[in-house]
Amino acid sequence: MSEVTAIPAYQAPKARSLFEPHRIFLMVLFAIILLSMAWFMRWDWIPKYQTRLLWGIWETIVMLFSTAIAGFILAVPLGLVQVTGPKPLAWLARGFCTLIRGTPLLLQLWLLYYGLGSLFAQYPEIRQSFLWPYLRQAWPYGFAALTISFAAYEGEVMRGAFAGVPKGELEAAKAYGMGRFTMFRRIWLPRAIQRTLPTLTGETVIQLKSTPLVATVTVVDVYAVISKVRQDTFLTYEPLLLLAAIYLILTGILVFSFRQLEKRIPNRGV
Amino acid sequence: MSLLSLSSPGWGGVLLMGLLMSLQVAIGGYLLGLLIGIGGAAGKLWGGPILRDLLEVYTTVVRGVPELVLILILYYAGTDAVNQLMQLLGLPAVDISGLTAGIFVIGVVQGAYSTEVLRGAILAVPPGQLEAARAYGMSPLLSLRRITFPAMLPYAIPGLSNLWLIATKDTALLAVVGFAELTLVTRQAAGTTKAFLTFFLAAGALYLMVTLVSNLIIGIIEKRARRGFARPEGAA
Amino acid sequence: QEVKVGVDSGPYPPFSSPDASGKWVGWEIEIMDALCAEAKLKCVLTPLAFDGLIPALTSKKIDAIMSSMSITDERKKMIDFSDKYYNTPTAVIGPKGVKFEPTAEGLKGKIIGVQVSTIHAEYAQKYFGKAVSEIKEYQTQDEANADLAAGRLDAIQADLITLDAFLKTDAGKACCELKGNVKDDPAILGSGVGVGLRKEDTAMKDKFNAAIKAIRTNGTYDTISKKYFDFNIYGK
Amino acid sequence: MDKVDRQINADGEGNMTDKAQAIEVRDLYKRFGPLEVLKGVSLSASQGDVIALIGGSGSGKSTFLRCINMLELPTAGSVTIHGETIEMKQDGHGGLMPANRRQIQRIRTKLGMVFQSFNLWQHMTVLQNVIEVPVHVLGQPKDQAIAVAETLLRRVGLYEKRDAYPAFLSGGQQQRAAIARALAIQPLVMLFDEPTSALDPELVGEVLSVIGDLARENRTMILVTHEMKFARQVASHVIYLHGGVIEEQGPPEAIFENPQSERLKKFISSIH
Amino acid sequence: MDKVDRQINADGEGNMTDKAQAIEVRDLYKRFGPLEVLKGVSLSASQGDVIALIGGSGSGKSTFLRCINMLELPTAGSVTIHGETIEMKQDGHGGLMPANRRQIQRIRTKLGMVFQSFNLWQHMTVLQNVIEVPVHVLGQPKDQAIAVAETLLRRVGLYEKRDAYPAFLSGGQQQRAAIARALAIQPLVMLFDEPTSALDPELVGEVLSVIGDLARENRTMILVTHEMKFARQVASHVIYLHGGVIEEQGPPEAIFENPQSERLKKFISSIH
Ligand SMILES: Nc1ncnc2c1ncn2[C@@H]1O[C@H](COP(=O)(O)OP(=O)(O)OP(=O)(O)O)[C@@H](O)[C@H]1O
Ligand SMILES: Nc1ncnc2c1ncn2[C@@H]1O[C@H](COP(=O)(O)OP(=O)(O)OP(=O)(O)O)[C@@H](O)[C@H]1O
Ligand SMILES: [Mg+2]
Ligand SMILES: [Mg+2]
Repeated sequence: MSEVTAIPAYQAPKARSLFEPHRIFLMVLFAIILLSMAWFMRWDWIPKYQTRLLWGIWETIVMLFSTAIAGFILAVPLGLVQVTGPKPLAWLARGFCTLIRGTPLLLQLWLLYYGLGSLFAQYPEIRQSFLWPYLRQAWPYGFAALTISFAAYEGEVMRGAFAGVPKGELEAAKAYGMGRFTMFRRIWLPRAIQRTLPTLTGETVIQLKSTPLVATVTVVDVYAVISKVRQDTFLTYEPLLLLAAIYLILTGILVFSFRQLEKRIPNRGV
Repeated sequence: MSLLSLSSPGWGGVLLMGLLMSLQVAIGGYLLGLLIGIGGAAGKLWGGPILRDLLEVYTTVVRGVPELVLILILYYAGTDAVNQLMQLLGLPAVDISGLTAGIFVIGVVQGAYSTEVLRGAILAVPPGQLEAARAYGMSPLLSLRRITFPAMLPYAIPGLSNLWLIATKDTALLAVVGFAELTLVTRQAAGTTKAFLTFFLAAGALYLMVTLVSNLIIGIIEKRARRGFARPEGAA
Repeated sequence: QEVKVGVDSGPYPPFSSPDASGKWVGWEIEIMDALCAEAKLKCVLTPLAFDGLIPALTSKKIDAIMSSMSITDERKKMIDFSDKYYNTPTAVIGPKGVKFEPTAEGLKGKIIGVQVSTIHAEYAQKYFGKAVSEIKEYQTQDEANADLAAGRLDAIQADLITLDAFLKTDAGKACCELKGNVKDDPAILGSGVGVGLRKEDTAMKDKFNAAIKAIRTNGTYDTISKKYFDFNIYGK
Repeated sequence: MDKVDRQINADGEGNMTDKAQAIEVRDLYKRFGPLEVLKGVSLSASQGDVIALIGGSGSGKSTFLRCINMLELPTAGSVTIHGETIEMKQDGHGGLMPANRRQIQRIRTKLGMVFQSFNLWQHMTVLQNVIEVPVHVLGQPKDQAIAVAETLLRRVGLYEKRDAYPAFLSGGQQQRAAIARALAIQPLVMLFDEPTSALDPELVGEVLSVIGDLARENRTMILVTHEMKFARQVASHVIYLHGGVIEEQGPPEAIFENPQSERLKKFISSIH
Repeated sequence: MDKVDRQINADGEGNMTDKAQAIEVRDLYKRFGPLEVLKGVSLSASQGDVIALIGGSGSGKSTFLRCINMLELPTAGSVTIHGETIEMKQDGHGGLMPANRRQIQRIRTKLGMVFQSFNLWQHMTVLQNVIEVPVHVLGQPKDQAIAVAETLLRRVGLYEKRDAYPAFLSGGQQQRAAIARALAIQPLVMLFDEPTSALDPELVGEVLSVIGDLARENRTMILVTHEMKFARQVASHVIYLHGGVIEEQGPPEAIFENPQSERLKKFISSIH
């Protein structure tokens, strides 16, 4: 056999370049859209609202991260007890998730703020207490409502993820005498998070877009600022496009960082 | 309570109509989203580099841009564009209804999320099971239908059921185009009668009912889907 | 000729709100019917979100706005207005038992609530902004009212008719009272409420102006107003 | 050892050419990142041949099998099944990719495979696993497929477990289910990756007789195994893989009684 | 066969009592729904014993091992490890449940196990898998654990793969990683479930010598295997499981050369 095929030199599995033709095309397209927007639309209002916008963005980011982190910390036990907990606890967790997922966030926020919040106001003991200055503000209610909501949705996702970890891997942990907590921390949780990451990304992005609801209880996030701009200037598209751009950038950062996390544990291709 | 009675002085009938409208949009949008999601996940996992990049742009942009912005752009700018096109072609202007626009927007948004949910679920299926399907000559479509889909269901169901519940509530966005779905009619009823608590609780109860019924159905599906999966039981 | 008239889909009694059978009722709705009858226009009521009214008008989804929209310079940059068809003073309310004047000194150190992006918000910013400890902006007037009742606000500035309606409810009666009208500033508070129209649609503007004049003189305006108010809503 | 040398090694067997060619693998290379697992492996088998592939753990036996049905895409080389060469093209990163998915799919229906890790479909019962491909790929009527499946399951002693899900089976039971699944499609060529690793001696004997039957039906088999006795009893030809190349090959007697290379001698001696 | 009879079977070996008792299993029953897998199995082993458990596929060998460390809760019976009996209580459904989780956990740290299906942790590299228990359960310093792990990995020939994730390993490599993981915790009692099923003869030899070393260190082993030759070389005592009970047991020579029961005779004969 003479035609001994010379095998091509090995090329390291490079990260895909940013400059493949179709990517360049996409980027150019994007730049054109951006430029024509900048050119043909009215942006003169931005300087006037600049500081408020920055504050709004900050408020949004703080709301997003604090509630997503707090919500996730709650979601883990919520998911776990549904898979392995004693029956009454499991039912309780399931009921909680159903109740929260089953009713609109706006309603929950409204009940917390205008319902519970005004109940507090009726008790002079509370009005006199050191807590009142906080209870009088809006953000604790916004924070609580968003946290609870994230916990319920993510709790449901974590339930599936916990149930999906191969039984054998948990058995191995048990067989070597891992305590329940160690097993949970070292094996069950990381494995569950690993397989739930793509969904978790989505839930976090949904959470980002739930934050505007806090505007109904007078927390001024970026969405509220943009609404104000729209109502002040009566511009239809420009403020919304700016808002879209801000949210897109935030989403982009979220998606990118979650994707990095995903990549840390390689997955054999499907 | 008389405020909630079904016929005219009471608002019960209006609320139920609103619920019906919400469900219509939600079901339409969810199904459309699921279709897009299946295609999107398949494309992201097995598509060529160009398709993958395009899908990445789609999921990032659509998930990133608030639904409200999407619906306004589609409803106003989109109708404008369609009508200008029709004018150019010498055709009469069309009126895109709130329902169509709603289903379309919610479908497109849900599609982006379901793409990711399904992708995650497919990645969670042990690769060997898909290899076995390929090894025996199943076509991609067949193995998707017979193996991948049922095998990933247990991992996908929680995420998908979340999406469904979100869809039922996302219909509230259509209020901006005056579409009389549950949230809007609730606000109208409450604002008119000033009986806020009554109507918000009533709406909450309606949503909760939808959820409970959905849970029942999802539960049945999940039970079927989990057949054959050994549950990790207590941490004894 | 068919004219689509946009109104806020959120209820704004006693001006415009849907009743339990879905029919829109209120002072403004009756005035609209009278105007349209006078101008021989076939008006179709189109509820939309308040935010969406001006975009809908400019993108020709509707042809006129009658939704208690004050005529201000800012709005005039985008759309045109007919002559005013009503004008009401701006007032301040607060909790019972605390005495203060609706002036900068009177409101010193207090938390005042307004509806976001209204003429009242702008007015409060300009005249009370330095004196008060905080201006809270609410999406709807009802929310501001609820917060005043809950003790989280010390005062609300808004349109007298709206505030009056609130003070007549049980919650309003229990907690709060009128503190008085604020000093007028036509530059901000505007020159009353008019029909919003597209700038190029001058024919329509003429028709509405003529119709307003006509119903003012032939007594229709007063007949309708008497059913709702015991004072002169047209203003000076 | 240079390339030409290997080439000769691979084609040097005369007794294979009198029957129709079933598999022909030429010069297969496979690289995982920096790790070159297969460095030019060739093999040809006629119908009815049973080829045993032996070698140390990690020597690339599974990879080789998986390259034959393109579950793993070779870096270079060609595979021909019953005269049809799988069309490949350059993928632009120094490897190959399938040029014609349809063709691969069609060829795969002629290949059966028993995976080292079984890879049973967890959401189906044993019986459903076995009839899946006959019914949904080959389009056989369901009753007929069930009849065949039950016969096979009886033969591997799994009839009572036909309605159990794989997660509730013992290791050996799973392996038998996997064997039954592969047999049910009656492939022209069967790829066995350590099909008896979880079986007791009695069942090993049963698999042995199954393989004998298949060979008599003129089906071709490639068999990866660590049980040398088994290889010896069943194979018509033995290939010893080491360091990514075929170190030695020949009829079982020659390999096991008279190994030539030092490496193989050491390998054989450790069987004791 | 009634209970008393079995009892005698299990305790009838005199040569085990001169050393300290390591494992004592009494009258173990295990039922999966309607299927009774173990019908009263007893076993006792002294320190340094290597007990080989043989039997047909599906005869309950894995189930028995898994009952010893309570991964599977027995329906009845008791398990004693180094003099400490695992406390169980009735679960109200006709089965048993652990009475004291702490105790089980503590006892488990003395038991190592190599699973039939390896059960490596997929989100950790090989090295991480091996040091996981020493560092996070036994509280060893990380450097020390890594040093031990690397020695073990070298011994099983997996040193170069220490940073690979399990999904990218060959079957034999996974099995070796699983063995290294179990060895790293230096358990008093080691439960091996077919530890050589995916290994080539050379590596089987290596595992054999590992087991010999462990026995010399006075560690106890229970070994499920289908490779009779391996069982014979390594075991001090062989147990043949059939139909849920111990059909026959004794020193390897007796079992393999002079089987008494018909069933065992047939089983042995099929090794040929
Ligand atoms: N979780 C379970 N639920 C129901 N049946 C089970 C379960 N686990 C095992 N079995 C059944 O119990 C029997 C014994 O299984 P076990 O795994 O102990 O067999 P084994 O002796 O280890 O066999 P092998 O040599 O094939 O591994 C088998 O018939 C099996 O199908
Ligand atoms: N997907 C993969 N990515 C990277 N390396 C791999 C992959 N699959 C296999 N390898 C490596 O390739 C080599 C050969 O693996 P292969 O599975 O072919 O071995 P094998 O001969 O079947 O061994 P065993 O007898 O242990 O099953 C091993 O070193 C393995 O680690
Ligand atoms: Mg292999
Ligand atoms: Mg077993």
